[in-house]
Amino acid sequence: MIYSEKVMDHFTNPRNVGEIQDANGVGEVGNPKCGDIMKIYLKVEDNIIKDVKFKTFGCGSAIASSSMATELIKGKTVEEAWELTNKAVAEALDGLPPVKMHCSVLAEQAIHKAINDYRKGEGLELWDYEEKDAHEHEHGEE
Amino acid sequence: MENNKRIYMDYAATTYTKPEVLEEMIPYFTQEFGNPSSIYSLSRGTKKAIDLARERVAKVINCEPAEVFFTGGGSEADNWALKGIAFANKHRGNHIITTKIEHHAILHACEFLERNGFEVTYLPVDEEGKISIEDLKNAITDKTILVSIMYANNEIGTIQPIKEIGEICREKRIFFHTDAVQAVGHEKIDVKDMKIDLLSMAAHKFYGPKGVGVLYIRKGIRIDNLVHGGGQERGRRAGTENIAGIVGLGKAIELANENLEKEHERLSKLRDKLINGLLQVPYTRLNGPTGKDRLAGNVNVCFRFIEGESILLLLDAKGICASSGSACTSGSLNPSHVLLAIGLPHEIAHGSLRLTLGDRTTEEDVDYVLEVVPSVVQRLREMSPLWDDFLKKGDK
Amino acid sequence: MENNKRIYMDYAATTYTKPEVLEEMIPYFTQEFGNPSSIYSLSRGTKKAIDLARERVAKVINCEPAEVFFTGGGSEADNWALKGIAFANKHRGNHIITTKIEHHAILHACEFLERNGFEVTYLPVDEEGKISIEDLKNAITDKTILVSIMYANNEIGTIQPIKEIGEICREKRIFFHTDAVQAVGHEKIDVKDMKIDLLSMAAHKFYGPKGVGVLYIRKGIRIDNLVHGGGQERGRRAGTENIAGIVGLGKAIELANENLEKEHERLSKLRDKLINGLLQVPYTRLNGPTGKDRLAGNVNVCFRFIEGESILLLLDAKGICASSGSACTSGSLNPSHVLLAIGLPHEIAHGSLRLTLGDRTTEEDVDYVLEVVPSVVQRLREMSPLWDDFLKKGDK
Ligand SMILES: Cc1ncc(COP(=O)(O)O)c(C=O)c1O
Ligand SMILES: Cc1ncc(COP(=O)(O)O)c(C=O)c1O
Ligand code: FES
Ligand code: FES
Repeated sequence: MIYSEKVMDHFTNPRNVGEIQDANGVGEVGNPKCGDIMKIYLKVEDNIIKDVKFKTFGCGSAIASSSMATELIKGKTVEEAWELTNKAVAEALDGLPPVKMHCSVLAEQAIHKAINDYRKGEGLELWDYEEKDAHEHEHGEE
Repeated sequence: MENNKRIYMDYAATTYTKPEVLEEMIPYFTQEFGNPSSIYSLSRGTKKAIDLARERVAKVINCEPAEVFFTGGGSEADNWALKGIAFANKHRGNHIITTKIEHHAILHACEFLERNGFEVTYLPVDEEGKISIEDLKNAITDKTILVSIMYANNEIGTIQPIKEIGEICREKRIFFHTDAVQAVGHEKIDVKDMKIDLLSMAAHKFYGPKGVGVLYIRKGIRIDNLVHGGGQERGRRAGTENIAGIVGLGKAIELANENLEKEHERLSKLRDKLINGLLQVPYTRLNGPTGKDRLAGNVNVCFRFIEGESILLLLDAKGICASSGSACTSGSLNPSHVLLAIGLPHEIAHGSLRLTLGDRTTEEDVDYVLEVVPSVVQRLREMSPLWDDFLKKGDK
Repeated sequence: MENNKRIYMDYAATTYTKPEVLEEMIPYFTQEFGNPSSIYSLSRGTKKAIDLARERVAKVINCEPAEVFFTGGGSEADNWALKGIAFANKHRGNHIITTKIEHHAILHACEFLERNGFEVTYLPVDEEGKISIEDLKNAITDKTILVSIMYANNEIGTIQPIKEIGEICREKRIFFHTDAVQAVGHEKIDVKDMKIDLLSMAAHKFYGPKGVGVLYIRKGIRIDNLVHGGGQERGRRAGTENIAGIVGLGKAIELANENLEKEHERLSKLRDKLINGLLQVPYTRLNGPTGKDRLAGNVNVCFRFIEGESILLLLDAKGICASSGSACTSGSLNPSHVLLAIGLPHEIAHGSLRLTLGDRTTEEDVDYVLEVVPSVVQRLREMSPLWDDFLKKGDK
């Protein structure tokens, strides 16, 4: 598979890596068994995502997706951040190989989880979201 | 890529074709192109060239030239051995024994046979990747027609006790095939002494061209064709001969054999230096055995808390070509079946790095890799939530 | 060999590789050798090269690049089409229709399938080698899963009504495979328009290298692998890609296509001149059709009272490379199954001569052959007791 230059850029120089000590929303998705875990930290103030950081265990596109997704939601309202789809992440990266699309799904889900974690902390009602299966792995075989 | 350095450490995936090999091939494209099945004198040269290649192969593995059959590669040879023996001997039984760590060319051919009336036992391996002779003996039933066990593993370099296996099979009158794609040209092989009935090889693993291989078939063995058709290869493998490819394979195996012992020693030393250096990185384990039981050019380690593909990408940015698991499976997202078979948990298996050395590998290359890898691992660990957790909570 | 003349008139057996083709292949042996399944940048060039070759093929036969699968040659492609469709669709039926004049790669694959539970109808052909559409329609049953009919015959050059066949099969929802090994690069082919589901080709029949071919498989068709293993060719044909070979095939098909119509016209004229000249020899017949229904480069005649091999040997002594029947069967002593299928009695079929023309064939070559052949025939007839008998008793 060949990654786009954008993917390689976000992979080799990832933005927003790290933790936020006083985060008020944290979401973790994935499973080490599957070779991918993504953890997103949010600092929300006045309904705005003031800061966002990530830690990811995974392949190049998982790391690039985390980096791109955090960039895309930084400074946005919580509602806007909620609307971020995996497709938008992939498009912002100039595309991902088909076998790697699920890496961008992880990013979408991690953000949803982090936002709901924030809403829970604020005593707000949780938003519903459809759990996409991040592991509809396409294989080379068959 | 910094200062355009390029260090190829993926010789087990494929090698370049040696210039001497290519040179011998060239005339067979444009001048000596006569179909060897033809009767006119133009094809005499191509017939002779194929005969010579056959003799060169026979000499290296100690068989008769008439027992050498050229194929379109290693996977074809593996598929032919399995399906050809299975279909031709189904009146004798429908049971096949292989291992859990074979190449996919064997494993997927076995699955095809399972869908078509055959039963397959997949022998487990120990933590170094070796099968147990006891397990093999216990697996044999009176329906067993074929044992297929790889000579050397492509991921972790484990060399199996081929001669012992061969003796057991010969005694029980069961055909013994070995996928020697990783071993030919690198290990001394004697099919007579080791009692091997069928053996696969691929030229592009020993500095020959891609798209050509060999299946050695001991005289008198009943086997169906995989490719039916014209009378080429004594009626056993149809298709106009890939003359240039066959010539290249012959030259390459001869060259590899001339230099085998010296190169084995040189690579083993580099390998061990590389292994020892990599094991200095904390939370790193070696996969596969040490010493003579390991292919001379094979290094395979797991770095905990990080994932293989991201290691490869960062290494590539530093000019280092490596692989994680086998090249053939890197399109898939499952961790290597070989690493799982030696008992690694999924999350550790995901962090594997294979570096395979070859004839252009120098000590400086090894030093450079040892300089680059630790910082790459460090960088990825710093991004990894698993590493965080580990630092905070320690190992459970 | 007198004055070292050498006239190659066996292009249907195999062609030389064009220098432009070889030139494009060379870098992929020694420099651009990275395994295309790998992730590092070294392999990007090889991936691209394979993609380009795939596009070139797709353009020429009017399919999608994703429908092009590279194989180790024409025979492998034929075997894959037949066995792959048969095994994957046996739940739908076990009946296959083909013809009596297919290449052995098809016929022997069919025999293998017959030994493994399938039934095969071999359609007869008329005296020119054509099948009858009525016969085809009548042969179809509700168990028919596959029709395999060659595009153009390798011995007598007959071109079948492919589009008509395709339409019938599509309508009946039966897969249609055509062995186009002799046609690709020489005839205009449009798999969409002709409703072809699978098509085989081999590079060495259109000035590409030997040992590489293509099976076109229409999207959505259920087919088993012939070679199982790694994920190459979207999981359908395992084995490290023969990059140089694939590049050569791509370049060769592009070149052939650029020049197709002109060369077709040029060769047809030379062919007709040669045929007309040969038919001046008494008791000689043309095998196969004339005009557009015959491959532009194919000439096949039978000289009564003499035997093919001896003709070839005497022609070879005069520097002419030709064949009798197909090269692939020349190891066997049976007269060509194709010549028998068009109704020739054995003794006449034995006296066949195939001369196939190609891009280096000139009018002088044709003139030279027309000068040599009659004396060769004469000489052999003078030695032949059949000729004696005939002269004495006349034809019965
Ligand atoms: C019609 C036809 N089919 C199949 C083949 C087999 O091709 P290959 O010899 O490249 O395997 C040939 C040529 O020998 C042929 O002429
Ligand atoms: C052990 C083993 N068997 C079989 C193969 C298949 O060989 P090829 O890719 O040449 O078909 C390989 C290499 O990919 C291998 O390493
Ligand atoms: S994280 Fe699983 S493949 Fe990208
Ligand atoms: S006469 Fe020699 S083959 Fe029959």
